[in-house]
Parts: sequence; structure tokens; C-alpha cells
Amino acid sequence: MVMATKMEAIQAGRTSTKVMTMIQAINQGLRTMLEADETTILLGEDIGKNGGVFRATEGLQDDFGEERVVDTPLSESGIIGASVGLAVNGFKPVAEMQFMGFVYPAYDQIMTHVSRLRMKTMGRFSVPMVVRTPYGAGIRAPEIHSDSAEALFTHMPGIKVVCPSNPYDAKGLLIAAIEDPDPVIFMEPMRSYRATRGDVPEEKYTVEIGKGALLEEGTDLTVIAWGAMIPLAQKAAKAAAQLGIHCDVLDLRTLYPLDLDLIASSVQKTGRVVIVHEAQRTGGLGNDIISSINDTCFLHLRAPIGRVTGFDVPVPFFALEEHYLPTVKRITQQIESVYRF
Amino acid sequence: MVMATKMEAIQAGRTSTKVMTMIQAINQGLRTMLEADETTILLGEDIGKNGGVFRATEGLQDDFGEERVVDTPLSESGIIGASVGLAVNGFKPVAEMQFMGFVYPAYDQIMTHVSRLRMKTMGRFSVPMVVRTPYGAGIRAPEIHSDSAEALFTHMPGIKVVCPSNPYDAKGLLIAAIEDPDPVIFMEPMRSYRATRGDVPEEKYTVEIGKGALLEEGTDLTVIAWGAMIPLAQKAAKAAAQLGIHCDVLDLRTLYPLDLDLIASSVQKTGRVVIVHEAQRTGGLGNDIISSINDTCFLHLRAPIGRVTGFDVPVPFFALEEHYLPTVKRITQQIESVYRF
Amino acid sequence: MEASFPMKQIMDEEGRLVDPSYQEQIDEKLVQQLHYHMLRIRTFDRKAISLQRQGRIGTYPPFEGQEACQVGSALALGEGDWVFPTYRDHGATLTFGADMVRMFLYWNGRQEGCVAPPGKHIFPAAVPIATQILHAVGASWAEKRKGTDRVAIAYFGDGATSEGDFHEGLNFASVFQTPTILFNQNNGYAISVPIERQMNSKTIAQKSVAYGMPGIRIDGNDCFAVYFETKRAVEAAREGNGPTLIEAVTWRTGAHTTADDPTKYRPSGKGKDIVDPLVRLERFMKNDGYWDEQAVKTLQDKLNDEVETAVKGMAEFPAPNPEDLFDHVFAVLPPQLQEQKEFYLEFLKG
Amino acid sequence: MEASFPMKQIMDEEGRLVDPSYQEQIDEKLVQQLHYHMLRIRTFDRKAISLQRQGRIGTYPPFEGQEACQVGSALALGEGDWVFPTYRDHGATLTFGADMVRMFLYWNGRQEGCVAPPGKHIFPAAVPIATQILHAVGASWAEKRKGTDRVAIAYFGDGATSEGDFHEGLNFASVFQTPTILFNQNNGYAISVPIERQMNSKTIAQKSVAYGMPGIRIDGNDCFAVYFETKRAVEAAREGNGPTLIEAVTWRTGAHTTADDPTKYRPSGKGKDIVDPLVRLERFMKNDGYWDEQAVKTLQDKLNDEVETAVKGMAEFPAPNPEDLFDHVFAVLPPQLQEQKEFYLEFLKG
Ligand SMILES: Cc1ncc(C[n+]2csc(CCOP(=O)(O)OP(=O)(O)O)c2C)c(N)n1
Ligand SMILES: Cc1ncc(C[n+]2csc(CCOP(=O)(O)OP(=O)(O)O)c2C)c(N)n1
Ligand SMILES: [Mg+2]
Ligand SMILES: [Mg+2]
Repeated sequence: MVMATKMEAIQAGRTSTKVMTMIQAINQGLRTMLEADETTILLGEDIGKNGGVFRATEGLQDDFGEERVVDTPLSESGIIGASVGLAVNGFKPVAEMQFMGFVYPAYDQIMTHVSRLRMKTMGRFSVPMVVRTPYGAGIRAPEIHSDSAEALFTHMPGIKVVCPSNPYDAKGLLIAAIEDPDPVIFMEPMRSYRATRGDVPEEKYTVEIGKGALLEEGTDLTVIAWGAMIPLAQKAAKAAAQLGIHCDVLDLRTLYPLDLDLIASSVQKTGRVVIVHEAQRTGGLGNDIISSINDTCFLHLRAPIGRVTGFDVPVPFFALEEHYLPTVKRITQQIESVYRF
Repeated sequence: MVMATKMEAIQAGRTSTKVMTMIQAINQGLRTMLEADETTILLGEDIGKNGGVFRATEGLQDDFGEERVVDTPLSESGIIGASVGLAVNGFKPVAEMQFMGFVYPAYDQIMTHVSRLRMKTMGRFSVPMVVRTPYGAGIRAPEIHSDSAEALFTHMPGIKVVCPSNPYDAKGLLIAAIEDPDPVIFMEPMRSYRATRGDVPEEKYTVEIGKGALLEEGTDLTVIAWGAMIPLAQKAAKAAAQLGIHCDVLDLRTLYPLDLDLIASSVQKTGRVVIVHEAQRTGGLGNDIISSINDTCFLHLRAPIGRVTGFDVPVPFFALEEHYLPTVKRITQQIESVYRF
Repeated sequence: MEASFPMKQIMDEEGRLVDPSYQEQIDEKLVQQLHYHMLRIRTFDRKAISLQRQGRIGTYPPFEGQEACQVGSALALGEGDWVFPTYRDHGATLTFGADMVRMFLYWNGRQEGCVAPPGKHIFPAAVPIATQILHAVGASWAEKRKGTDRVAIAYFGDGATSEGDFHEGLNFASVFQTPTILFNQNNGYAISVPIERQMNSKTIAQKSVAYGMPGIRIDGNDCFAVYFETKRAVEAAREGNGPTLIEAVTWRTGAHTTADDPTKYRPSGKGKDIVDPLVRLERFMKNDGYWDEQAVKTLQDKLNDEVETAVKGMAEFPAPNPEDLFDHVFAVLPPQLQEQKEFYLEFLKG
Repeated sequence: MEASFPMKQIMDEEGRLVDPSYQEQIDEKLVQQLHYHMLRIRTFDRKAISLQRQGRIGTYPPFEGQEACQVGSALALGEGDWVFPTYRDHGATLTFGADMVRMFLYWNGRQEGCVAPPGKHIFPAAVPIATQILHAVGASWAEKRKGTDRVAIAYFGDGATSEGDFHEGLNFASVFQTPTILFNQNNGYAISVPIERQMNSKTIAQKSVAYGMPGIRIDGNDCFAVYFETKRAVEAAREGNGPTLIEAVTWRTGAHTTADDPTKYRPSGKGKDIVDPLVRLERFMKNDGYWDEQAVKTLQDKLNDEVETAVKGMAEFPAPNPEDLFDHVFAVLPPQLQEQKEFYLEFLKG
């Protein structure tokens, strides 16, 4: 088992680590950047006094003040639009959308300005900002609180999209996102906020945007996933191994730009692929991955690419969410059926 | 050459036709439904007195009054949100978004209500409405006026997406959309508004939603396109024929739900595919088509699927739009290169 | 500007009428109705909190403290009117005729909870803030177009006024003079954000000026003020005089939801001086001779039974059906969705 | 409510001061500056229309009739301030220091037209209505945070007030007391929709009440009223007193854009009685002894030359470069985009 992300830490000689949950790692990443860069400013609904509905910003307003950790009105377009102005004028806004299902009112600002300003001004103005947003189902949240809308942003030129699956990557990618000269949508798998724990260096470090990680190594099939689906993909790979099917497990980590080299090199080795994501199948990012494999691995493919995704229905009310979401069993069966093609 | 759509008309014994442009056909479709169904109500910016910025609604307010052809405030979320209320309470709103680039402020209403209301109320309430919107580049329009955002809606369960390429389909699909019990995004290729002409029956007729058309028949390769790309695809197919490559040309007409049978039957015959669309490549609908071919035609494919699409950049200011858009030459070359793989 | 929108009260904190002109209209029937419904929804609300604590339903947003707003306004409506609630307005919808079993189902993550009783125009609770305002405008516009005298009421909070849809909704309502009641419950907080940080205006009522719309600020813990002012707005709307914005000043006694901890953001003691709206009505009843200790006990027992029966109804409700995941997305299942459904039902079997 | 927002005038239609308290501040320099810029941008505007007719630029939205608004407000700003224009405010940006060649390039579909001169804080024209209001709020908030006394001005039309972003922008500005000038040009129409159908409020200024924000209604064809009231708002903002909403009542003389036909929706004769703002200033100049026929002729010649030179500058500007399609999307081209670029440059070769 290759734990690429931990390897990176060890290679870099980082020893002062601490075991923490993903939400703690995110909190630390924010704190690190508030300390490191005076221009970092956090904006969002209930992020200040309340420390965020998931406590991602807990303690930050106390330590950095109301001017740097700003409770805004209930106004997503307002938050993003004002952040555009802050970003072009020297600040690094890190805006929180309380849940990904509430980013839609700000879609216009992101689509027509955040993503296009550098392009239209040929670099004269740019919008270095981060939009943090918890995403995904599986925690029995109310309606609209469980969307997984990455494909609405990977289709939007000028925006990067990042999605960590573990505490180490969460902190490192978040810092990289805040330091990035371009806007980044930072998707946080809320189901993993407290369910994932791991060693996290206490100092500042980054995980490179645009690079995936090979989490498990096999020869027979490539499982591709990200975010909250990683633990399931890993369990399914383990179950498949017991059936004699040995899988590469790729954690994409960045959803735009995709690490196409990593995907191609694994698929050219294994010839078989299963993609796992919780968003709806039609229009989901899985399609882009299939296309890239079509482009780079046509002659290597030994079976149709399999997908385990959310169904083409709205993310349901929570009584049905277990039926909507990919499960270890569905993934394992899909691995088997692609392998046996 | 099989003109499927004309065939349908002839088979149905419709003889009273008139040659008209697409914009005239749309105008007639709206008029037909305003006459046929009292509950049809048109809403939008400048659709009344002004007859729409493209004259799609010309004359309709004069004939049907201000209560049925309603000039609204400049408020896209307002238009769609109010239409939800009208639709659940017995009306059939046909809302115009002045350009597809201006639908984004209404994205939240469409995503969280228009598309989900039937599902969440288990059919107790539904939102039978149509969102008409001109889309696409190529007419030297200002910034944001040239977007092609179908993939933002095909990824949204609960919504159908329709896109005609010619006057006959435009009228027939529009009437079908207005009669559909579910919400439909009706994309109008503005570049084709006046550039396409054809026979259009004067009476009421429908073109079935969910069914594509085989426009040209060949044996070597399948070209898949829709909307404004159809004339280019047809020209490229003609050019390819001169090189000895004979193509099926499919006009998808409906973008959700896709006519997967049509695609599969053609690709199983030809084994080679080129997909053409003007939206950006990453996240574009082309990826879904590739995935469906992966699912249904894996053993038939003789070459990687080719794509001719917009690049992964914002639709540019018009001085560069010719470089962004697919051209006959790019399509022809792609056909050749897939064929020669 | 605040001066132009003084807070209207009919009954004070001690349960005394401060506006005697209402004396006549406040009769036994109205008093008992208000009391019955306020007690009923409070019983429901407290039960729901305890069910959540036991893990028998999901996250729940209590409305305790806002009963006068919700009951007073709902009772001012007519049978055929339309109701567009938020997630916190099930007190209003229960009063208006929503089914209690389904209300529990809703908070247990069941879409069945969104299905209103036949003939009842109750929308599912809007989760995305302020979006329902436009639906109310549209539905009431439809009534106007049909020539009926039906109205729609949109419920929304103080935080909702910051969203674009609040603004677009009020603008549409005023431009098209739709018969819409824009009923704001200003409970002082949007989760943790106090109204002073939500807006710079001193009142919400004054926002009506932006739309050339009548606006009024009322004491939302005074069930009479709520009832009569909503009724006035409803009648104006029925008579073709268009929309009204009502700001009902109230207080959420408990947490934003069962997942929230108000001590993190509310200064301790804040709101302690506010007299509970039910207590206030009871004081009035005692003052004015409407109080019958024994009858209230009997009523409370009856309400406890009703709520317990509803809880049982929830528990015994048929289990969630995975087919429902697919069957209501479209009127007719598209082929690819049909295929997904078949795949999944097959998967469940094996 | 209209009464609370009477329309402020300093100079009447005949070019006479109606508010003599401004006599002293209106000096030779100010008068000549206003006149110079109004004549200059009108010369530009008329040229642009004729270029469009010749097919030398794309669709063009003329601002004739709104010169007093645009020049008066732009001259009230300081060097380092921020300007957030719409597609119709290039009169303001030209006055503030935008480059005329690039302005023509913009209307010829060139992104180069969005690149402001070094040091000039001019945003590209916002095409999606009302979105720029929030950018102005953000940029001026940043100045406040930095402790400077710089301000931002957001230009927007009457139609823009219907969008959610107008509302969210004004709310943010008022909550965070940002140094923002919210400059509304009420030209009576949003394309074909007259203000009476855009809103039910009689004025736009009164919308400030919703935000507890100062608001004022001025005669937007009176360059002095525009200049002095904008200046007053700018100074208030610089001094930390937050934002101001200014409604400048004006008139678009021509079409919405060169693709528009106003006879379809404007009653014939409507607006004919409105005195052109440039004529009005010239009347004032004649009344008050500022008028020098010969000097104005010379100035007009000079401006014609400047505009012709700019047209030449546009014509001679390097041709659009397809590489620019790719190079500015990100700070560093991602690999797949790099690949698309290489593919396309290769394609262009063969
Ligand atoms: C568009 C959107 N953004 C954020 C949220 C998350 N959220 C749920 S309730 C709430 C506060 C609402 O406050 P208010 O309108 O005052 O109503 P109250 O909860 O006080 O009844 C927030 C921010 C949401 N539901 N929708
Ligand atoms: C979000 C959005 N919707 C629609 C349009 C199309 N549109 C361009 S200008 C315009 C009217 C704007 O009116 P107003 O704000 O009064 O400004 P004016 O044109 O009069 O200067 C419309 C509807 C747009 N640009 N953006
Ligand atoms: Mg509240
Ligand atoms: Mg206007």
C-alpha cells in the first residue's frame, strides 16, 4: 500500500505531526494562512462567532478579529461578488458557502466574473480567491444540503477545483489553494470531516494542485475516486483483492485540472477502470475521465469502463440517501464485473 | 440523404407548409400554443412591446394582450421563481432568458425548485414550464452573450433539454416542450435564427422530445452534433465524402434525455465517431456521449472517439470567436484522422 | 425612518389590551382558537425536539417563541389560500391543515413529508433561503389571473431579507400587484448572525418603501396583532390592492436547530425579558375570564395524545421505498433512468 | 415617499442657477472642464455609432443624453479611486482616464479593450446587469481595510435595480459601511421596459431607505447637480461615513444599442421636451459669459482629431492573436489547455 500523501510529508522531512480530523486540519490550514499572509480574509455566514456550522473556523475570529474573519449577511452572491472586489484590490478572500447546495445563488458571479476576469483583462486584474464548501451526502442532512456539484465548476474555464479525501491533503491543498494566483473551489467532504483522521504536520506545507495520488497499487484494474468516496473505494479494492483482483486506487485530489498523466499511466498498466463518484452520472465528472481514457488509452482498454455513481435523480431526502450513494458493495460488484468482462 | 424531420411531416400528410426561418418558426410555435392553450403565458425581458431582442415574440403581445405576453422586470431569478408559482397553479409559463449567459442568476431557482419540485412532492406539485434561451457564438455579440451552457442543465435531474437545428424541428419541439408535463430548457441557436430556412407546416404538430434524427447516412463514421453545429457537420460530412469517407450525421435534437438507441445503432454500424459541440470540451456533453458509447459499443469501436469542440476557455470576445468555434475544416480533419486511425 | 414604522401592539406583555378598538372582535371563539393552536404546535415542537434527541428523527429546527406569529397568521387565511413556508414554519402549516404524521416524516428525511393533503395548497418547506417568496408571488399572480380572490402567504426570516430573491420577489409582487402577504418573522437572528449585522436598516418593515408597497411592523408575540394585521393584509389582497410586507418582531427561544448551540453567539440573558407568546395569551385569558384550568388540562392531554398518535403514525408508516428515488423525477421515466432503476432493484435483490 | 426625495437641481433647463449657493464654487475651470469632457465624449459617441453603421465595430450602446451624469460624476472622483462601469458608461471611464483607442477596440470585440491604463482602477464594463455593484463594494471595502481614503463608484441603470445583486450590493455596502458611491442613471428605460413597469416605487432614491443609507435624487441632465452631489457623496465616503445612493434622472436620446429600434416601444414625442445636457451647459455658459464661439470651434476640431486618431489607432492595432484565447485563462496554463493551444496553433499553420 502506497500512502503517497504521507510519503510526501516524510520525504520533506516533516516530523512534527499531530493526529487530527479533517475538520481540524482545515481549521489549521486557515489559521496557518491567516498568520502567514495578512491579506487573507475569511468571509461567510456564521463563520465568526459561531465558528462555522461545522466548526471549521472555530476560534479564528477570536484570534484574528472581526475584520479578518467576517460574518456576512445571508447572501451568497453578495459574498462572492464582494470577494471579487476584495481580491482585485489586494486581499485573498476565502469565502465559505455553508453547503454546496447554497452556492447556486452565487453561480452567476462565479461564472461571469470570478472565472473570467483574468481572461478578459488579459491579466490586468485577477481574482485569487478560494470558495470553501462542504459537499456530499451521507450525514442525514436536510434537503439541498447534500449536493455534489463539482461538474458545474470543472466545466467552467478559469476555475480550479480541489477535493481532499484526508486531513493531510485537506490542509496542504487548502494552503495551496489560498496561495494560488487563480480562483479555486475547495470542496470539503463533510462526511469525512470527523470520520477521517491522520497525521498532519503542524507547520505550513502545500499539496500540489493538479496532482492526484496513487493510494493503493495493483495490476488488474484502476479505481478512480476522490473526496468522500476514497474510503469506500479503498474498502472495495480490499474486498476485490480477496477475489484475486488487484487494483490501483487513484485519489484525484484535484478535479480541474485533472492529473491525466496519472490516470493514463495507471490505465495503460491495468487496462480496466472503475470510476466512483457520488454526483449524478449524466454530466458527472466520470464522463470526462472516460473521455480522457478514450484519448490516451484506447488500445490498452480490455473492458468497458465501469462507473459507480449517484443515480440521475436529485440527491434524495435522507431516508433514501443510502440508496442513492455508491456503496462498497456496489463498487466491489462493479470491479468484478469489469474484471470479468 | 435522409431528411428525417421532413419525412415525418410528409408521412403525417402535412401539406400546408410555408418556407420560413427558425425565428419565424419559433414565433409561430408560440402563437400556436397561445391560441391552443389558454394557460400558456409568456414572460421575459422586452418580449412584449419590443417583440424580443431577436423578434421571437413579435406581434404576440398585440394579439394576446399584456396579461399573456408579459414584459417583466430585469430579474431572471424573479422570472423563473414567479413562473414556478404560476406553473404549480395552473399556468404554462414560457419564460425567455434574453441570452443563455443571463440564465445564471436564475440557476438556483432552476436547480433547487424547477427541477426538484415534482420529485420532492412525489408528483403532488409539478412545474410544467419552458425556459427559452438563445445560445451560442458566431454573431459578433458582446461578451457573455455567446455561451452554450447545455451541460449545466443536462447534469440536473428533473429537467429536459432540447435544441433544434432547423425551423421544422424548432416549431415542433417547442410545441412539444410547452405540452410536456415537465420543465424543459429550450435552447435556440441564435446563429441559425435567420440563417436556416425550411418548410414548416402551418398547423400544430410536435417533434418528439427524446428522439434524435439521422440527417445523412453513411457507413464509415458517425458525426454527432446538434443546434448551430448541424450545418457545419453536414458540410464536413460532404467534404469527407469527397475523400471517400461516408458519414452518418446525427442531429441529437434532445440533449436530455439523449437518444441512446440512435447513437448506439449508428456507432455499432460505423465503429467510428466524431462529436461536435461548441461548448467547452471539459464537462461538455460530448463526454456523456462518449460514455454512452463506452457502455453500448465497446466491442464495435475501431478508433478513439474524436471531438471537435470549443476550447477550455471562456467564450471569447468576438474578435477571437472564429478561433474558439468548431469550423468545417476542423471537423473534416477530425473525421479524417479518426477514419485513418 | 424607524419612526414611520412603529411596532403595532394590540395586547401588551401583561395580556392587557392596549388598543381597545379591538375589544369587540376578540371573541371567545377567536381566543380559544388561538390558544388551541398555539398549545398544539408547541406540544408538537417539544415532542419533535425530544424525538431528535432520541435519534428518532433528523436535525430539527424548533419554533418555540414564534407561535403567535405562526398561528395568528395562519388563522387569518382562508381555505383555498396558498402557503409557502420555510423549514421553521411547520407551526403555521400545521395550523393551516398540514398532516402531523407527514410533518414528522418530513423531519425524518422522508419526501412523503412534502405531500400536502388533497386540496390544501401547502408548498414543501423552502430550504434555500428566500426562494419561496417568488413562488408565492407566482401562485398568487395565477389566482389573480384566474379572477379568484385567493391569496398566497410567504413566510421568511430576518436573514432572508439579505438574499436577492427577497428583493426580486417583492419587486415582482409590487409591479404586478399580486395578492401576496409577505410575512416576515424577525426573530433577531439568522443562525448566529444578529439582525444588526444582517442589515443596516433599523426595521424590516421600512424595506417596503423600496417597492412602493404597504409595510407594517407588529409585535409578533402578540397573537392578536398578528392575526388582525395579517387579516387586514389578506383582505386588501383579496380586494385587489396588492401585496403587503409584514414584519412580525419575535424571538426564537431555543436553538436554530438541534445541531446548533446558541450560547456560542447569544449574549447570556438576551431575550430573557421577552414574555413567551403563549404565556401572554394565557395572561390575557386569565385577565379577561377565558381561562378554565380544567379545560386547559384536558386540552393538553388531548394534544399529547394527538402528538403521540402522530409519532406512532410515523413509526408505522411504510418503510422508505427505493423506487421512489426514481419514480417522481419526471412524469414519465426516461429510458436511461428506467435502466438505472432496473439495475438498482436487481442489485437490491442480490 | 416621493416627497422625501425631491429632485435636486442646481441649474435649470435654461441654464440658470436655481440654487445660488453654488455660485462661488462654479468657477471657470470647472465649467470648462465639464464642457470639454461632455463635448469630447459626445464626439466619441457619435463617431462610434457611425463606425458601427459602417461595420467597422460591433453592436454599440450610445450614451447620448447622459453626458452630464457621466462627466459630472467622473470629475468628482480622485485619481486613485475605483470605477465600475456598465456597457453604457464609457463616457465616464473616458473622462476618468480610459484610453480611447482601447475603447474602440472594446466595441470591436477585442479583449484588449478591457485593459485599463497602468495605475487606473477601471474595471471592464459589466455586461451581466448589476453584478458590478458588488465588485465596487468589495474594492472599496478593501480600501477601507487598508486605511486609505479611496472610494469606488458603481454605475448602473434603472433596470439594474430589479436584480438581486443590486440589493445584495446595497445591503453589503450599508452593513459594512463601505466607501461606495452607488450611482444610478435613471434614463427611464431598460431596453424597452419603462420604469413604471420595472418598479412600483416612484423613485429609485427611496430604495436607499431599505438599507438605512443616505439617498438622493438629482437632475441628471444638470452637470452641476451631478458634480456637486457626487462630490458630496465621495467626501462622505472618504470621511468614513459610508455609502450613498444617487439617482440621477436622465434620458437616453438614442437607441438602447445600434441593434435596437426605440420607435417600437417609446411613444413618439416622449422625451422631446428634455433639454440636452450639453445644450443646457452651453446655455449656462452663454448666460454667464463663459462662451467663446471661436474657442469652442477650435475645441471641436481638436476633439474630432483626437477621435479620428483613435480610430486610426484601432485600425492599426495588431490583429487579434489566437494565442490570447488561451494565455490569460489562468496565471499558468494547465497541461490540457497547453495541449489544446498547441493543437490549435498547429492547425492554423496547415
Ligand atoms: C441560500 C441559503 N443559504 C444558506 C442557508 C443555510 N441557512 C439555513 S437557515 C439560515 C438562517 C436563516 O435565518 P432567518 O432567515 O432569519 O430565518 P430563521 O432561521 O431565523 O427562522 C441559514 C444561513 C440556506 N438554507 N440557504
Ligand atoms: C443579467 C442580465 N440580464 C439581461 C441582460 C440584457 N440587457 C442588457 S442591457 C439591458 C437593460 C438594462 O437597463 P438599465 O439597467 O436601465 O440600463 P441602460 O441600458 O438603460 O443603461 C438588458 C435587459 C443583461 N445584460 N444581463
Ligand atoms: Mg431569523
Ligand atoms: Mg435604463
